[in-house]
Amino acid sequence: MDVLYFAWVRERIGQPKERIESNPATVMDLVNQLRAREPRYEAAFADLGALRVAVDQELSDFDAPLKNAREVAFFPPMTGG
Amino acid sequence: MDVLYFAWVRERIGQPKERIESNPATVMDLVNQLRAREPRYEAAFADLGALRVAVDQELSDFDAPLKNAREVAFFPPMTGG
Amino acid sequence: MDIRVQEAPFDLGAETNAFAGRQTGMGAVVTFTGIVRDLDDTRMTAMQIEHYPGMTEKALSKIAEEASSRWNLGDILIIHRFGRLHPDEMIMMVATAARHRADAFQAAEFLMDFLKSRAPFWKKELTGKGDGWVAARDEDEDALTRW
Amino acid sequence: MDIRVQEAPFDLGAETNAFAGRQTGMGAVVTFTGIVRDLDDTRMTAMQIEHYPGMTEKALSKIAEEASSRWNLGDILIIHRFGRLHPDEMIMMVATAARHRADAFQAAEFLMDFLKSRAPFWKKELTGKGDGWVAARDEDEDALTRW
Repeated sequence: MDVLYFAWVRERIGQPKERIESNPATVMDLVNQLRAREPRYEAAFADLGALRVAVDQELSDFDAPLKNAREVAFFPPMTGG
Repeated sequence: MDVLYFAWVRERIGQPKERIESNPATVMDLVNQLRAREPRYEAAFADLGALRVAVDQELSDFDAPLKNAREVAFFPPMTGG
Repeated sequence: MDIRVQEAPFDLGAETNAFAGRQTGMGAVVTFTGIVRDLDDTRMTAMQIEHYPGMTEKALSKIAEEASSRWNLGDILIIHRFGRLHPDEMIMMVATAARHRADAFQAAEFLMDFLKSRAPFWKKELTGKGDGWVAARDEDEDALTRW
Repeated sequence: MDIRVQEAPFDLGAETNAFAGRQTGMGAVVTFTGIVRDLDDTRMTAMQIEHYPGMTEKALSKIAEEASSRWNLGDILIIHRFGRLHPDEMIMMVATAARHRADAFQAAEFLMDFLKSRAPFWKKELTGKGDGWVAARDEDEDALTRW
């Protein structure tokens, strides 16, 4: 599964994309695995209220299942237009 | 005082503009003077609900006074845009 | 504020670029363009637009000033044609510029609602079978009550 | 429906003319243009726009399809840029065509409201004193509730 980061999430984690070989059951499980890795992940995921998540390029929720997901992306609220 | 007609009011009366030498006190007095003239005026002013009036190029009412008015215009509801 | 009442065609794209280009610090530009169309399928060959020279300019200025006082705007452009127009020709345009999009949108809608029912223009549809004045629509008059 | 996500500038006037020109039987065309501006007077020198390739196009298509299903529209155009832009450059535009003006206006406002908060773009302001990500505004999120 590919995990993508955008905007300040990308900056805090220090990379735009990485490959995860584990199989987390939900987005929240993935977040917890990442948080346990290094302080930069903990900093990026400190306030989930300030984050949005997309699963396979569709906006999703932190309790969404990740079965068969190929791509998960984390980013701050969008500011298009 | 100049009296102007637009759209189908102009067509019914048969002219775009004429000069009135009388001094009607209100728009309604002017309408009644015109109605008394000829059938084409009566036809044009048959239904005042279908007409609008401007006094000196400002939308006005049929009971508006005409003291010092230089220009009165009659026309159907506007269809700009 | 730029208000033009003219018989000649205008170039929507060139006017829009020029309008947007002369704004400073405005984040939002909205344009509306009205196009001659045969909505009732009456095979309209042309539209004759009559107006009230003198009052037209005053009425448009008044409507634009009212919009400027209600919303935080950078600028307003109104172009309205008269004379004989053919299907698919552009009748008129408005453009508004504002710092925020809500002001630009609302002012443009306000301008259009008042232009429809308070600016002295009248439209006549010319068809092969006869000509007819376009009647004012109740919903256009009703649209004014929201402002 | 024409949706473009691009780094290159676009010509607002040319796009507007082309869009209006390819409509048939549409009486109303509305455009919205977003322009880089320094609202907070932070002396912004540039704006860096990041997006999520792949998801961006999907999100814009979904928003445009939703607008098409809600209003009686002839066509929709969306152009949104990414990369480094400077003050007074155009960031994006939408255009809508409809038989009646209310549909064209409402669809354009709907597109903008959803583009603001549901299309994966992020803006960073670059200034002499440091850079900062533009925060989403509560009022932009609130604007979605009206639809």
